[in-house]
Amino acid sequence: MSDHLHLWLIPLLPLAGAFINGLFGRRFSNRVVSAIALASTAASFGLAAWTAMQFAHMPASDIPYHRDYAPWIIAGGFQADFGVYLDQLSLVMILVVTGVGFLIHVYSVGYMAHEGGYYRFFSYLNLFMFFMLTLVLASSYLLMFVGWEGVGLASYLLIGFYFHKDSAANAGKKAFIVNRIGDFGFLIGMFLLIQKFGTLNYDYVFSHVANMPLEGHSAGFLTAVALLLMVGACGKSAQLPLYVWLPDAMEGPTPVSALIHAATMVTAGVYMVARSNAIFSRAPLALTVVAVVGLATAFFAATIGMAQNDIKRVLAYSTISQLGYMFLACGVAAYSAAIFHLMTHAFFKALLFLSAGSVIHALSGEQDMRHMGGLRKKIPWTFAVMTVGTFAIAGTPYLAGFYSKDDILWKAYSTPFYGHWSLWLVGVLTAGITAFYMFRLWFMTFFGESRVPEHVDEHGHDEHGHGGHVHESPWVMLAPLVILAALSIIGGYLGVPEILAKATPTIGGPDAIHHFLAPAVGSEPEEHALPPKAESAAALATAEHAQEAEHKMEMMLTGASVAAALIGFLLAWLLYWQRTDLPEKITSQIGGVYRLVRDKYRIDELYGHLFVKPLVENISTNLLWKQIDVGTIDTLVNDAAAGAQELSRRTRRMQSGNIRSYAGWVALGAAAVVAFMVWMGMQ
Amino acid sequence: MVPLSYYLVLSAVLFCLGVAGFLIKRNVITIFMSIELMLNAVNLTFVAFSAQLHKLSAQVFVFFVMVVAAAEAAVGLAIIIAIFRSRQTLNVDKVDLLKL
Amino acid sequence: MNEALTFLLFALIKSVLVIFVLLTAIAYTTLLERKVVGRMQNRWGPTRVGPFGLLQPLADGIKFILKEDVTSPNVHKFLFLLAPMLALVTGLASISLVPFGNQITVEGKSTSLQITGVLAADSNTDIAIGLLILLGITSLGVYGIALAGWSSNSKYSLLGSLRASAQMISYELSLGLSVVGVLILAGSFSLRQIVNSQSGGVLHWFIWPQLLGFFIYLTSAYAETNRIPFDLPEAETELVAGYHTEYSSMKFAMFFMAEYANMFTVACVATLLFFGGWSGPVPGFLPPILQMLMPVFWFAFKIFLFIFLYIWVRGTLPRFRYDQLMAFGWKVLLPLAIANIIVTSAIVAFWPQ
Amino acid sequence: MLHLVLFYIFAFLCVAGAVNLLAQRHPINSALSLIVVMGSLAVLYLLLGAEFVAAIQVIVYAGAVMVLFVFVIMLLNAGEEEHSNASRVAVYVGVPALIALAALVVYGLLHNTPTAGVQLAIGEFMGGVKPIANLLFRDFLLPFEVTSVLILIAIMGAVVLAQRGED
Repeated sequence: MSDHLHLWLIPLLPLAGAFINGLFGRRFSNRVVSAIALASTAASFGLAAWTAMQFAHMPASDIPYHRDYAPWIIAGGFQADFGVYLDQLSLVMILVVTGVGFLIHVYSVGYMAHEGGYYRFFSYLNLFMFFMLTLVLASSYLLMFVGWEGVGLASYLLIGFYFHKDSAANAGKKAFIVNRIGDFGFLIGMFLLIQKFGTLNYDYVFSHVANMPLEGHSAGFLTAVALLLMVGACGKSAQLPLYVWLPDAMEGPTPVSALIHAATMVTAGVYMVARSNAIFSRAPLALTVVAVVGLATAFFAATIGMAQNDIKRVLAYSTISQLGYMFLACGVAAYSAAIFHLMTHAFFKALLFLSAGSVIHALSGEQDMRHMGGLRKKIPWTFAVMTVGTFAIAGTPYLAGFYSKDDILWKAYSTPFYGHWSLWLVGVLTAGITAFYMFRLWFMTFFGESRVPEHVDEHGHDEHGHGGHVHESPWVMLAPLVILAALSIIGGYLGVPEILAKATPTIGGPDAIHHFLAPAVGSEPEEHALPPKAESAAALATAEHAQEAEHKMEMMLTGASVAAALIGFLLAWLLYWQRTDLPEKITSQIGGVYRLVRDKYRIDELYGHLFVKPLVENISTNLLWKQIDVGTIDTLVNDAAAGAQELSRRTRRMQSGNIRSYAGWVALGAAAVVAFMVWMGMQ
Repeated sequence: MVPLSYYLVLSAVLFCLGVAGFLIKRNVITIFMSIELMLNAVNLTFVAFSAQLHKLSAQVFVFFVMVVAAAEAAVGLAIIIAIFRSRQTLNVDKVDLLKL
Repeated sequence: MNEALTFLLFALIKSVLVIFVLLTAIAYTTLLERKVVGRMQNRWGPTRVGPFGLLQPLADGIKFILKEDVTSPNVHKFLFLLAPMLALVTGLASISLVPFGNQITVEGKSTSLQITGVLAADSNTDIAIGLLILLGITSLGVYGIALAGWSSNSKYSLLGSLRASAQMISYELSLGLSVVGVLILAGSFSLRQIVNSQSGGVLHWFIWPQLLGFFIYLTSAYAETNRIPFDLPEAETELVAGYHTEYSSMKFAMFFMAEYANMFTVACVATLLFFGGWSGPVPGFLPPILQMLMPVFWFAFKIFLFIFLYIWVRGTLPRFRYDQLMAFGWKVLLPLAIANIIVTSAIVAFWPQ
Repeated sequence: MLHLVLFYIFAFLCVAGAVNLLAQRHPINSALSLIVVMGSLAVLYLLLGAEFVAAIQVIVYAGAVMVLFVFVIMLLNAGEEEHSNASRVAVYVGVPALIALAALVVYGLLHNTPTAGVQLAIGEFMGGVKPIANLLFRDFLLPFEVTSVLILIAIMGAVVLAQRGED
């Protein structure tokens, strides 16, 4: 095993930055703080890139590169180590995390320039980087869980960054608690694994899972573990039914929304499922659940997204639905597709959020799209990059989103044994909706006549503390946007399907990313689940034909999805550009449904009534507090105290304070002891 | 040859006399002397056994006992002086505030 | 005549001899002191009684005996009587451990020139812990003074004895520690061993490696014997005569003799530990008959030098103030002694001879 | 034989001194009788062949500790002890318990003791300086160091306790 990779540095550099800023940042100037934060992140990114180069030259025998640095827990037969586990999957992840993370750090320097708690923000951000990288690089589920919880903590801290705002504090709490529920599932899954294998190291677990029989007890075991892990993933990646925390998480500063709640952290669930592909692929039922949940979430969130007016909320819901896509991909055992989409999504969603942030910045904190419009003249750069992002996510050909999303849809349709046309259908529908609400956002923000309120447009002053007139963001914010825009264009060329290979530029040939990721996540489900192909010439011929037919079909489906996107675009164009009066009419027509959707199907209220209220009122208030705490524990304590008092009141006279009396008692005791010893001696 | 038990009985007697002193004397200094007496009795036991078993380590323990006794004497007498300064008496029956 | 009887006989003879010599020496030391101090102060000192006042000590002794023995009413009788005896006994007893020379042989029976010397062929057998016993006896000397002061129920005496006992306890520490260096070098508590280990000429005496130890010993020994410049307990200008204010005639004489006896003990120990005991400055080149006598001569000579030093110091130095005395003992002598031990042991440990 | 005689003499001295310690009403007499006890104990140690311990017994106890006692008695000018009887417990519980204790211990000792006598001739010293030093500075080095710390603390404590307040 080659030891020349110092992977441990990749997470620890940001940690160091976090420590320095967290402990001494208060004394530093903003310049120094940002210097430290950027330096640590940049170094981490550089190291990741270098690792990638080394990785290219590494003999296949060394992959996955697994190394334990120090023992962490040694309890009986159980041992957990501080170790790193680098394979194609985690490599892609660290590149995405450090890269996007670095860009967003840069952006934040401009965005947060006028905020209080500057050092705090960057310290948290670096802390998040540390935990995220730990999560990605961990060599066992346990260490991954540390990162898992850590990112939860970081996101809690950052959502509640404006802790003086109640809504922010509550949003933080909500995120934390909802995540707990998911983590609970994750934990139980890990317990099951420990109970079965006695360890949580990937090597061991995966190798043993791979040759467990697929029927009887072990199948049930695998399904259970997979489902429990899925629960965890749902919590972290905001899938149904645990997605509710993510929209509220937008209370945090926009860079946070971009980094944590769009690009990286929320994808942890996807990463975890992909990482556990060995388990999932051998639990078909669980996979189906994953697929259904993912798809449902995608559709559901997309519909909500249509009716939101807060620009960041729209993006939040689109994030949820995109995550749904990724789960759909996982659910059809197309993990590489999921990771591919994860990557492209990281690019364009970060781009979208950041440019949304830039818009908000320009409007001095205004987030409601109904108070925007006609901004494309005023902030051309933002407009440009936002456009790229919008088209990318809407799935316009030649842009990143198109390739990854279609890849997923195609897999959803075509993957033998898992794929199904219904999955594809809903997927396409969702794609159309996505296109609609994204363009709706685009039109409402940048076109039409300005609906910007006077106080902002002319001479308002705001929490950002500078002149209110609409203004383009500084370059330190625009530069990352441009880079991300470029990425969201070319990012897709990593995974161009064969059929389009002739028509579009590619990087590393068609399906490069799939071939790259194949060793880590398994290229096609055939390998595990299906009978091998026939060998005979005839069979080959039929295979040829099948190939032909498949290509035609794939072409058709791609066309369909593009069409869906186009429809979405046209609809948005019609409603929010041509006939801006139409929306009111329509909504008044279908008022009930509209309100329902606008209020996010009142899911929060539902949960409130179903879980929160009973919990707080019955269990906490009545049972825990009134009965157990007051009723039982306090009485016990008081009675004990009273009893002791009574006892001492009777016996206190022994304590005469006279040494000689004490000596008398001591002598008595000594006599007793000696008597006992003599008696023992006589036995 | 003197049987070991003679020495042991002697030390037992001395020890008990020390305890008796602690019980019946009123003067704190005398009580303190009784404690020293007990310690000496213990030392005698140590030495007797070391002679009996030809084990020198017992005598080493005698040293430790002496060290403790010396330290105790220093601190204890200092305490006695402090007590005497504060209440002009050495009678332990008059020094009994350590109670509820 | 069996061994035990011989031993007893020898022991008896030696004791009588030594005590007689010692008492005489003490008596004449008083004369010497008065003479020397007199000369130092341009006086003659005693000259009347006998030629050069040589009979003066005798006269003093007679006077002491004939004086009335006053015992003031409110004294604690028993202790008042016990105190001077304790002082004198401890003073005299310590001499019994001191070896004056190698063994002598009488009628084939050989014994060592030392009261407690055992009857043996080789002259090296000796009480293994002689020095410790010596220190023990010295440490008992305090009681005489303390009890004297307390029992005679007088402020001056009490103050004097309080001072004395405090002072003696304090300086006993540095006294004991100062000789440890020598013990490390000699590797034994036996005085005879110590002397033998520095035989072979003046250069082998422990005074050279243990110069610091020697001065610490000398200083604290002066304090132990309550001599000037440490004679606070009997500072006549402040408390009439210290702890023996109330004493007269023979009881007083006992204290007097005890003090001088202690001086001799100190001188003996210093000689034994630091100046090679009875061994001459140059290894023997003398005729055998002298070989027999020289050791005793050398020993006596060295002791005389020390006694003279005592007197000289008395004639020269002023008296300490009490707090200075204590501070000096605890803050200067004690640390020095400890440092001396550390350095010596380190050198012995790391220096291959 | 001689051994036994000496033992009886000094054992008697010990007990007599201890009894006298209790009998005397004046602390200084008690102190002196305690000194007697310690002195005769030292002789018993010599009989038991522990010469070094004996010497230390004289130097430390008789020479230092008891001097301290006498010194304090003189300093506080302690007089005869008063007749006060504030503690009935000491009389009604302590004394019987004490007697029981003594009886039990002596009984236990006399009933099961090693019959062998102390196999040492007079003047045969096993507790020389060198072996003890070896034990003390090799096998028991850590306890030794710890006791040195104890002593240091005791010194400081004594100084702090005995000094007058800032008046």
